[in-house]
Amino acid sequence: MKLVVAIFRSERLSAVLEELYRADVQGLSISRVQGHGGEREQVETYRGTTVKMELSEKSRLEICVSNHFVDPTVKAILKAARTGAVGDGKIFVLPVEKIYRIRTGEEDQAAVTPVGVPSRS
Amino acid sequence: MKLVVAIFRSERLSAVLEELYRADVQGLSISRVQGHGGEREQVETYRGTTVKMELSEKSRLEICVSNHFVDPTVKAILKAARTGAVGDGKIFVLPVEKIYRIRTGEEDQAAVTPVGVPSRS
Amino acid sequence: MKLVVAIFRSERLSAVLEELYRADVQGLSISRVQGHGGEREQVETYRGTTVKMELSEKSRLEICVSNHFVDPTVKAILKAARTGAVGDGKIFVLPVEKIYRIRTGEEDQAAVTPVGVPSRS
Amino acid sequence: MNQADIAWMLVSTALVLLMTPALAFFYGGLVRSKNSLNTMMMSFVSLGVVGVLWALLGYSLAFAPGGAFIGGLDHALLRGVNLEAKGTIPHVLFMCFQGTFAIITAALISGAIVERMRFSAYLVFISLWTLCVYSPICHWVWASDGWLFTWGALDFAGGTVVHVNAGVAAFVAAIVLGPRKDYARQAFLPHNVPFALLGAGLLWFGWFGFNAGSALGATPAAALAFATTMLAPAAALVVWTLLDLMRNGKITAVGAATGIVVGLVAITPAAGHISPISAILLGGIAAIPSYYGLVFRARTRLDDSLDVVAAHGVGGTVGALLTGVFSEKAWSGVADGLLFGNPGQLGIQAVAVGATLLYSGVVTFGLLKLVGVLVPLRAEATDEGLGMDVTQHGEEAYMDGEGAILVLHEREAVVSPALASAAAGGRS
Amino acid sequence: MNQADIAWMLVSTALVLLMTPALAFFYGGLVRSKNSLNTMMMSFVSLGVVGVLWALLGYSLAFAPGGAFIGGLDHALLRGVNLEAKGTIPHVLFMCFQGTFAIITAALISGAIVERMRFSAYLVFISLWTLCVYSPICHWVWASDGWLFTWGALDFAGGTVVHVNAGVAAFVAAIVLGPRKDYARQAFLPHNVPFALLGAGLLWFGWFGFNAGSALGATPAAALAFATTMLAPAAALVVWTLLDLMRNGKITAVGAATGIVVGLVAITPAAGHISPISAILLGGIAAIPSYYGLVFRARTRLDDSLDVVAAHGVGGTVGALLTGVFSEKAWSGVADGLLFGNPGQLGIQAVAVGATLLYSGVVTFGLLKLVGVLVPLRAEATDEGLGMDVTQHGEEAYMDGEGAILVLHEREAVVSPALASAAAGGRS
Amino acid sequence: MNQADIAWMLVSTALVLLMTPALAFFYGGLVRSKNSLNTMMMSFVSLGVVGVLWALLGYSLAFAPGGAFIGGLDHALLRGVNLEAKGTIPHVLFMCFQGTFAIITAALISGAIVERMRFSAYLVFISLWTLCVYSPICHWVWASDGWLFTWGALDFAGGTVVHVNAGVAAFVAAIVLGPRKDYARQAFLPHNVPFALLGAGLLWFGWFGFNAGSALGATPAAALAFATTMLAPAAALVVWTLLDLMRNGKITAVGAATGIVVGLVAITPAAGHISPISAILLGGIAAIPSYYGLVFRARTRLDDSLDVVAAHGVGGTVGALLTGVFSEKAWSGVADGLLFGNPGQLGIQAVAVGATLLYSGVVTFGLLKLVGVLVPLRAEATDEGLGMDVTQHGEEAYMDGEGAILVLHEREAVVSPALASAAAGGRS
Ligand SMILES: Nc1ncnc2c1ncn2[C@@H]1O[C@H](COP(=O)(O)OP(=O)(O)O)[C@@H](O)[C@H]1O
Ligand SMILES: Nc1ncnc2c1ncn2[C@@H]1O[C@H](COP(=O)(O)OP(=O)(O)O)[C@@H](O)[C@H]1O
Ligand SMILES: Nc1ncnc2c1ncn2[C@@H]1O[C@H](COP(=O)(O)OP(=O)(O)O)[C@@H](O)[C@H]1O
Repeated sequence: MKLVVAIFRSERLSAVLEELYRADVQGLSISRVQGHGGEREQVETYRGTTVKMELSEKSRLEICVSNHFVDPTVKAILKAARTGAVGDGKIFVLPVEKIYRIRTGEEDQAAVTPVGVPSRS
Repeated sequence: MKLVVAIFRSERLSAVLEELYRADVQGLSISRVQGHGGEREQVETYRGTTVKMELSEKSRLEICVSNHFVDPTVKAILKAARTGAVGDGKIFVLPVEKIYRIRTGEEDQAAVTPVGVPSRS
Repeated sequence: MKLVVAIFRSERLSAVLEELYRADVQGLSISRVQGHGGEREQVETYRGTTVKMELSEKSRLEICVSNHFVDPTVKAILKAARTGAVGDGKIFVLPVEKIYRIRTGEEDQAAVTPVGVPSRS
Repeated sequence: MNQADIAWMLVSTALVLLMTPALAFFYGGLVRSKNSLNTMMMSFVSLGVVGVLWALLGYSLAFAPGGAFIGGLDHALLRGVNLEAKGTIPHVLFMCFQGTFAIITAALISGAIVERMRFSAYLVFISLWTLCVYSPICHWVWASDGWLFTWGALDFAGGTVVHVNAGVAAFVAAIVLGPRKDYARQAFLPHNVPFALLGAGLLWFGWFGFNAGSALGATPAAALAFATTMLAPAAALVVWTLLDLMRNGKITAVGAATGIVVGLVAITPAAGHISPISAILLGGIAAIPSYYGLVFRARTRLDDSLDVVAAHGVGGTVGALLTGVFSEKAWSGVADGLLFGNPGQLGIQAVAVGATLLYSGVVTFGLLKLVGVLVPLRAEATDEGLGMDVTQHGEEAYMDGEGAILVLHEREAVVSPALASAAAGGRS
Repeated sequence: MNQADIAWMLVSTALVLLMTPALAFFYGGLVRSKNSLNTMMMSFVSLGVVGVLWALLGYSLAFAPGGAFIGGLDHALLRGVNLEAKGTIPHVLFMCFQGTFAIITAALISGAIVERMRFSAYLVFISLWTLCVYSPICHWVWASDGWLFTWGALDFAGGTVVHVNAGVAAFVAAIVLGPRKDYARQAFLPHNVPFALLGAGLLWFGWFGFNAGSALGATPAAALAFATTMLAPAAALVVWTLLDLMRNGKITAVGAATGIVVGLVAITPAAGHISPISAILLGGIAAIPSYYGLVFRARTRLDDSLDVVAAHGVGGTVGALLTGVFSEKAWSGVADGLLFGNPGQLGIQAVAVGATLLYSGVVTFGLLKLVGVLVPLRAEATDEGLGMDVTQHGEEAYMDGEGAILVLHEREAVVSPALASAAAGGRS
Repeated sequence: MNQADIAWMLVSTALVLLMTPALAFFYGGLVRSKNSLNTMMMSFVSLGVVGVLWALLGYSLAFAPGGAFIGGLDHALLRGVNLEAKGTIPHVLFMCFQGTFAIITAALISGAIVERMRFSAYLVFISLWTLCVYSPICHWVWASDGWLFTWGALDFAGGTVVHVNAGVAAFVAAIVLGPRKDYARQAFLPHNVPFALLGAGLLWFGWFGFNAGSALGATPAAALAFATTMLAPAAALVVWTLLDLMRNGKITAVGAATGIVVGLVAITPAAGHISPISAILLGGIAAIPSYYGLVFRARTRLDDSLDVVAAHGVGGTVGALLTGVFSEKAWSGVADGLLFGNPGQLGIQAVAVGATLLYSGVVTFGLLKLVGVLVPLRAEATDEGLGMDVTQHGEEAYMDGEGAILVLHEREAVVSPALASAAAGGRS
């Protein structure tokens, strides 16, 4: 099992979620981060103090999937999150040793299979 | 060493913290995420636009522990976070290669042992 | 490749970013977490209810780097984030299996090398 | 008619009307973010529901000629409420001024039952309460044939009518509704203290209309009421901060906001009856029982969530009694109090408070039980957990970023196709 | 001159001025956080730009003696606007009172084009619009030689001049600007509903100056306008919540805020012309077309972002027409409406609305096209994506924590050395 | 007595009182979120502390008959402050009106020392400052036996008494306290710009009471002061946005809020003395030195955190001097200025400013040193780092979600057992 972590533009979030849904990815968690990369920087001015905002708002997705689901997941994100301009973000795939579903205590594969949907994995 | 990541209902946060305390887990970090899973969805209406909120607020815990501490930690969370209804969340256990305590530069085991508490690991 | 996760005092964030820049680390993502550790706790009072805030605001950095970059990155953080008082935080290094740059689809090493900068790795 | 009086009463009425949105912020800032809209809406709907009901019926029950206990129906549907003089101002303006009092009194009660009461039940409740509790008590105290009025009870701007009345109704409502589901197991902290401060600031501002407007004209009496309304809360604020400092070593902002409101509540019945220097004393003294009332309440099982009882019930009672102590005919031309040789006044004040406690307590209890028969009073526990904003109103107070949101058009093609199919249940 | 009238008009003018910041919050709360300052600034700058232009020229065009269609230049640069009486108050105060109306009318339009219009284009547009559209229509209706005034059109406080006018300008502006880039593909949710409620509360408060101040004195007519301004929105709020309840099963806070504003808009032309009980009816009735107008609009391609058309255009039109229905000479001393035996009044009202629609629509269109020649009307799509606050104003509304921020001093050594070199491009 | 004057002065006093909560938001929005309550509280406590002290002693020192430099004790403890006429209004109302000025002046100073001053030290400081600095200067300028008054210095509503005075005190306080610990190494950005806009909007609203109320009646003079108070900030806002546009290419919201305040400050001394068209000029001109003052200050080591010096000190000085330039007897009936043939007036104005600078500067310095002996003036550096809200007040402004919170009942069983033992130190 793997944990796919994706950091990308917040404005692409809806698109990414749609695409993931098409790829049958059901469970995920989203948070907001501030990213620093090669993006266009914003200059802001407050009462005579000019500041350079080196950080830009990004969305961060965390999706735990079974191995053979990694590829479709990554592809879906790559497809939907891309705009082609600097600052599109990154995807990391991390190894996971164990997964639990809190509701049932189920482990691993079973823990990430949607409820009531015949497991395809 | 492992990193235990748990995503669960925010309303169970106090309970989980208590239970972790009982299990002698001292260090942890919390953030708020928005989750998408099989949960009940909320319909909201703003001036003629009806929207479906597919995301629900969850808490995300990150706890770095030495190997033999993984089990008690996971058990504590499973116990305290469960409500039995869909949307209870997930726990992931990831491998960790190295831990540092910033204050002292201590590494690994030493880095996650509470200060002034005789290490039991 | 590794994912360096660092949790430290928010007030050291600027210093850490500077130090990382000096160490040539370009890409990173920041989020805010609430940490629980051995820190000084705050007592707050609201209309006759006294509460103990066991959580303190921390910053969390996530930096994906190629292997030989792990050390400089960790060193930079250790140096800039330290104050010496309890609550300075932790750094975790996690293994990463795959990295993608969303903009180009580049993978791994190439994905974390800054644009237009001759890769030194 | 007197144009200067009209000018001042126009302003006063607008000021008192503003107090209800102000209360929405005072209360709304003190609850958790997931219940903030619900809390604010409890004040805002009062502007509509009570405002309309007051015009249609409530005003008549309170001020039309009737018996000692309730007014008649002569002014129902605003009959006879025209541009002719009532005192020195047009009758319709007097009706509006009084209406703003009815609106805020109903809204005050909500502080005791926020974060759990079903919104529809609340609506029915405040409608009935205005007609069955507020109008009669208002008649007792302020109509020329009301029994407390003829008896000589002093209530310049509504210490009993508004504050004791709302305080006891809040007490009863908190008991009937029961505590929030995690009460005493979890701390409920204010989600936006600046909003509470904003509310307190605007309340003070509006209260000048409430108290100085109760002189019903731009007279020296109004100036006196104005001065006491400025000084008493200032003194209450000072005493409150000192009590905070003694007890916790820290002066809190929630405390400051509360202290101001308590001072305002306490001066309300006394505003035009006492000297400015007495107002400083009254404000300072009144802070103490409310302060400790609030500390004590927090340790009980009584989940009077925003401490309406301690602030308005206790504050109003103390104010009403101290009116009987500090009243000075030399200033008001009306009556002396205990300190100025007329101990009997204190007794009358006590009776007025007692009668209000009794009547409001009993009838509020009955009304809540009645409403409970029609609609469950409480939201379901899971809804309470999710938050009243989403479950009762289908809204959230704050949103950041551009969430993953699906636009649903009823019975129409949905804009976002993939998630739409999910929505339609066609999951695979 | 009459001092009581002066007192009331001083207050009224201050109240109407407050409505523009209030509008900033009403609008600002309803947009996304990344555009909240931009939206608020669209109201705030009107205080400056329109305020100054009104004094220099607009007032003269509206109120100096002229023809049937526009005033003259006698009062340009405030010539002759002095402390002498205009009616019963100093002329300069009358000018200020009218100025606050010009300010808010321009700001109202912004609701249709927020989240995408370039700020500089907006500034030029409202400057021209005030002089070319607002001043003439104001002259028609309120100057003693204006054609609608002489013809007997009733508009107590600006139903056509302010609301129909702003509504149709908003309609045209929304069409010319085109929808936001993700319109209908993404839901745009309010980032801070409490701000919208605060705005609605302050708007109501200020509207007492708007309507009751339009009596131009502390008279019984002002008291009547006050009462109707209190009752109509209360009724609109009640009806709106019932419609919400019927349609979604939930009473929304955004709906409540909107309902209040619609009630206020609708009563504006009628305020001093109808009886209080008619005001309750008018407010209740007027809620309905605006409610459904808003629901309908959300399904069209018309991105009138904050529904200025449904609230002000529809609400103002309905109010202006109902003024012709409910007007009662017995109350106002002016004219009867349809229900009181004078059906002709309704016709006059319809003509006034129609003329405003036509003139404002056409000239607004022309002005926008003209401005578009000088400055592009819309921000670039990427700027729209990043948010107007950062791209148009170089600011963010909210910041938490101590971000990683670099202080830049122009052409000077930079404080934070490492990041500075990055800033200077010296990346390796 | 004149009832219309009473009506207007009741309103004015309420308006000026509202300015202090407004200031709390203007300032509170500009600081970092961790210090927002502390900043707001610095204004709010002034309502209590200065309000009470003014009644007890300050009013007497300022307005009781005395010498040229300070008043007597005849009105201490409000002796003789009754319902009899002072001018055309009750004496007690005059006392209240003046009290609201004392309150806000003290609060203004806080802008220079927020985010680091110990709260208890601040409380002691503003108490002493009100009595030792504000009351005497107020006496000089506004008491009929004050030396600047008899000498003919013009200060309609407090340009020197309030703004120059607070500005110089702020300057001294910023120097004595020293800069915040990360000053110039880190940018301190406003945490909530909408709050700053709300504050600016409410300040403008309240300022109509401040300036037009200073006519002490509902007179044409009040109308004039009203008009100038509407036009000068409008002009200042326009000029400020143009300066912003020229310098950064962007019109900022913080700038707009600041521009409004600067315009208000500058018109304060001149309000009833100059013509409306001069007010537009004065407002526009006054924006410039404050704008550049603020830009310049940001590059110095002077951590006048919220730029009280540039806004109030510079703005007040420029306004006081320009009063000597634009004054027009034809409008005010009082005195002409430089432009109208009386250059001497400018000299008198300069002396008034100079005397205020000197006295306020020296005494403020002495008082701060004195307070510093009793209580350390600054919070500890770690407390400053953690935030003043938590460390000085034991509160946080904003909370989301239901954190992991432990309810502690003093000396009682604790609700949440596990964490409780941790709290008690029994960690293993
Ligand atoms: N090495 C990294 N570790 C963590 N996050 C990163 C890393 N590199 C980039 N990011 C995140 O991705 C975002 C875009 O990265 P950037 O390098 O500017 O884009 P691109 O991949 O298009 O060159 C950044 O804002 C940051 O949030
Ligand atoms: N595969 C996943 N990766 C990351 N987070 C997940 C995943 N699946 C579920 N979650 C998180 O857990 C929450 C509950 O998941 P859900 O599948 O609805 O519950 P249950 O486990 O009870 O079936 C989601 O809101 C989401 O935050
Ligand atoms: N085991 C852990 N897993 C995750 N986060 C931790 C862990 N231990 C500490 N932290 C984070 O580090 C912060 C400081 O930790 P603490 O143990 O108090 O400091 P120190 O390392 O100086 O002893 C905590 O607030 C928390 O955010």
